[in-house]
Amino acid sequence: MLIAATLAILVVMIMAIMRVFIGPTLYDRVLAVNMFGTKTVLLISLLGFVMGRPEFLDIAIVYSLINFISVIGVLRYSDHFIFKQSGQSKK
Amino acid sequence: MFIGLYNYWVVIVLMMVGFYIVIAHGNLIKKIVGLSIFQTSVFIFYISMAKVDGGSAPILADEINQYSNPLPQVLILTAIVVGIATTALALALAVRIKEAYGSIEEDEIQKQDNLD
Amino acid sequence: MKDLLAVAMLLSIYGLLSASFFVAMDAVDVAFTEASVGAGISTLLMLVAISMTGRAEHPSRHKPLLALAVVIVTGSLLIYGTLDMPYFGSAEAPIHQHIAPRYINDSMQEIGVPNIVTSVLASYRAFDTFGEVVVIFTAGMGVLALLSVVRRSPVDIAKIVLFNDAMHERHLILRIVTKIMIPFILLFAFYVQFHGDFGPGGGFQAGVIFASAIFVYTMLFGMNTARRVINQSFIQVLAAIGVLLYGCVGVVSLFNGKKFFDYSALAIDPVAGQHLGILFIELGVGLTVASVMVIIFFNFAGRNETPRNSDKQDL
Amino acid sequence: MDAFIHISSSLFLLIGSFLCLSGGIGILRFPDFYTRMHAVGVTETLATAMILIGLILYNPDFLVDVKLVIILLMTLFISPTAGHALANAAMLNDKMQKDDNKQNSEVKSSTS
Amino acid sequence: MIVHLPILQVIIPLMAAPLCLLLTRPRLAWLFSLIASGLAFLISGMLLQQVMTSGTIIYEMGGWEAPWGIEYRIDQLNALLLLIISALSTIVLFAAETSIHKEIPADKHTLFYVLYLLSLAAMLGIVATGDAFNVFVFLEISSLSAYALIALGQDRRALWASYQYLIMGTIGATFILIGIGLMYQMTGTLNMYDLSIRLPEVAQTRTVFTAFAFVIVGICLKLAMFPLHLWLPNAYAYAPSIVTAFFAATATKVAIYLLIRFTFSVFGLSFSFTHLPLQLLFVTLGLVGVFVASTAAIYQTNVKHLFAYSSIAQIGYMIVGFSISTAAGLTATLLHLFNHALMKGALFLALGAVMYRIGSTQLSNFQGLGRQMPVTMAAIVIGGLSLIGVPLTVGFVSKWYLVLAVIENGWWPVAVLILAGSLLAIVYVWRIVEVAYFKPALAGTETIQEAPLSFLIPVWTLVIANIYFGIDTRLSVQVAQAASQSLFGVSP
Repeated sequence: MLIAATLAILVVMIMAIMRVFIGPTLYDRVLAVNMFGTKTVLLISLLGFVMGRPEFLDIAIVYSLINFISVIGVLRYSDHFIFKQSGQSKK
Repeated sequence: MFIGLYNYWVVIVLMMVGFYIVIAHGNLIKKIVGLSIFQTSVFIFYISMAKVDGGSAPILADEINQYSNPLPQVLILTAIVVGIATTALALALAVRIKEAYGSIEEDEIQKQDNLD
Repeated sequence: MKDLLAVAMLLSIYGLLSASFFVAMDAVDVAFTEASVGAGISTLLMLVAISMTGRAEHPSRHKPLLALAVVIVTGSLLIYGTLDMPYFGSAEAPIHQHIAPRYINDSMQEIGVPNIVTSVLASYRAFDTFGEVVVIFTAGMGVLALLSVVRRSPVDIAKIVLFNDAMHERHLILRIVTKIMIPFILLFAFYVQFHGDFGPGGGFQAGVIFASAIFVYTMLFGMNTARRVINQSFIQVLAAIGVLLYGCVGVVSLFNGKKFFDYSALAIDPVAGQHLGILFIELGVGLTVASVMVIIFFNFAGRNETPRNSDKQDL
Repeated sequence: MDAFIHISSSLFLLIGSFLCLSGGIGILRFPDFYTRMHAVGVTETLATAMILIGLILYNPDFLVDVKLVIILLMTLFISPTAGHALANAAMLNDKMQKDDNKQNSEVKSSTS
Repeated sequence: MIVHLPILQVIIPLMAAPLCLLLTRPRLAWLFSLIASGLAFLISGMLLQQVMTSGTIIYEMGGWEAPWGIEYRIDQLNALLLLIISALSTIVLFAAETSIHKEIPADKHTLFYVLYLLSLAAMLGIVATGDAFNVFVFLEISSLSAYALIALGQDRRALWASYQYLIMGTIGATFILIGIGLMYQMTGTLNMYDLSIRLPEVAQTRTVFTAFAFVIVGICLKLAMFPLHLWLPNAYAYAPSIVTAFFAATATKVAIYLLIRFTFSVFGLSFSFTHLPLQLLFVTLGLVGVFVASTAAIYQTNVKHLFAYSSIAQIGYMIVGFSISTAAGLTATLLHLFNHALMKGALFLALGAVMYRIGSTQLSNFQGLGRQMPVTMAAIVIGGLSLIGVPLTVGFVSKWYLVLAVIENGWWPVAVLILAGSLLAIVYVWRIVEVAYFKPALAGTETIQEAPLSFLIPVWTLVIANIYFGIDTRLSVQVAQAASQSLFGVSP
């Protein structure tokens, strides 16, 4: 069952990567990256169980944190673009 | 015959992708991305060397008697830090170049330099 | 891929993927670091840098053929080189026979720490790790030398404040959730710092997590708020102190007549000395890494918020 | 009892995987950003929760369970927040672009 | 404390760097780094003394014996290199305080010293260590500080030069990392001495060959050997003068050291030179490098550029000496290493003085300088003569030994080509002399004064060393011979 779940998550990860490649807008990509990150968290947790050493879930915690931070980062700095662009267009 | 080596070959392909981006692309940021990919692939190469079939993570526990090799992992921990240090410095340089030249394209910078 | 932001995001995915691969390859400590560094910090830095340099790549192309040739030669040389390599995962390979067995079998008696990676990192090869700390310190100093902004006029600061306020009103929920999260992130950083002897983690990872909490805070509440909380020159002092703390552990053993980084000089019982030594140097690593990361990020972000037209003066 | 826990754990994992997959198909097949957002946002939290609960049931070790609960809580906090922020930013961006377009067209019409 | 000298050598400048940051006052930081560098110099002198009398010193970090821990292994070769680096650094640092006042914004002075010390410590660390991976780590410290130092230059082209150097340097370092990984894969060890024992068993494998190729290419990138030299001229030309003087005198020497160490000690002479066409390759590249770089030097309009190209040419000579792969050839290379550090240190430091007074090193601005700054220009002329290889200067000594070694090996054409290369050197040095002494001063430059004493003292220290070691060659030749013999002793 664990392995089946792992495989399912891998498939979803591939789908997410495809969306990152296709785009078309920045936000689609951010969404896909975010989803990818969440799935990685699940994958790591599952992998720990599949390999028989589930003590290492700390890594999964870090992943979810990093995921959150990078989404905020993208938003923060893409906001910057919007701000600059609109500022320029007004000039 | 060489089936036991496929892992390394995949890593080598990744490395070369990164390497190609570094030397062929003209955009400074993209060069840095390529460098990062190149380095990360080398890390993967090292870590693949450390793996032992049937081994487990090198953190001692009861009931486990085969561990993967800890030494390459230590080396790569150091190398990752080196990598991020290089990336940070390279990005800082790219930002300064943008401010000084108004562009981060290799050929445009080259052009401006030749004019001076 | 002409949009550099997308490239940065893909790089982040590459970081996550390689980190997952590291987990599958039993390298949990490395996965930890790669996740926080490759997917976290370097993506963030890249985003900040891209926000300053512009996100579109020019389509101009020049002579990819030469590059392709170089790459193919290098790649085929490498593949040629792998042909005589021991097979992937085989336990008979020389690397598993020569040095590593001693680490695996004896480190428990000699160092007394279950995480072999930590004991190799912090004791057997402590000098490499010292070098690593110095590398990150050097990078911090380099970024400082390149990007530090001298002083702004009050008008500029007013502009920045205005801009930040406009930004933050939009993300009310984000701000509140982050406010709740930050103490937990900091707590988790401490857990990673002191749990490094038993599981994956250690000073470096803890430093990065600690710094990333500050990053989130800075991103959501703006540089000026963050500057009020964290004094920049104080951070520089902290970075220096971290390196010195690490070095001093070695110097203490020098004064006790032992070799540099011989922790058994630190206590009467050698294993206790090792424990103490590892504790101190991990603290040094954590301190330096956290403060250098904050230095780097602050200088990038601070540069970012400077209005363009005033940039030329301090070059 | 053991059998029951085992079966329920498997069931949770199964549902979780199914939700994951549907989310994945959603992000790939839906036509525009907001519908994709919807697909991911709806499935993601639940799927994660299901899989993690499945793992908790599967595993008897207390410390590991605690960590899993932490991950679960974090996901429950983070996913919706990130989704909200993302949607918010995307909407603002759209609005701004429309404004810009409007302005541009006004400028054009006034000049022409 | 005498036992701990090898580690103190590296650790004093390394620990001084963060302390420098804490000092914040630039003047204090300067004094402090001068003291640290001076101490390193003293220690290296003592080390050389110790090594010459009692042989190789081994120092194990953390008390862990060699293949498990990291060891420092000081033999004659390392000791010589340590001495060169720390001596040059101390002398150059003496002039730093004055020079950077003009060339670097005031708020970055402390940072400059911090980075300088880091770079010094890292170079010493690379040379002292006996562990292949430790080499990589310290190489990166030295490179990172070098990138930052170069980017501190005033000209915006310094940024671009630094960026190019960064890309090339990182590729080089990553290549070295791959090479070390492959070696480690085949032998299971990272210690250089241990490697040299275990490598011959697997020497015939394709993997070791690849490892060798990657390490050598990586080092050559760092070394700026002829086809891979493109980053060097700009990096040297636009960096602050002090940085140029320091790097020109030391950085390439460290790379040459690594090349020698890896080919002779780690892989062993028989592997490096009998299985592979390395000799032919290196002689050709070295000679082509000499000619291309010297010719390029003739056409430069910026004196810093000119001497940077001349550095590449001099590297060519060292490569030729190295590729002869006899004890005599290696002696010549080591002598030239030492002598070139003296010449280039003096030349670039004198250029720093010119920069301090005029604010530019364009050749056209040199008009009339022979009368306005006679002492500085005299130093440049003597340094130039040394580059050419005129008797009574150090340049003559090392060329002499090089030609002897080449002839001993029966390579007559190579000897002729080396002498022809010197003729090119005459041309480019003459260009400077011509402009400085035989052209009238530019209008409005009458106020230019002689450089301040803080420049003249270090410059003339180096110039006098140039002449002294050109006349009394006993000391330098003895050390170089001992070093090259120790290498041939290790790997028969």
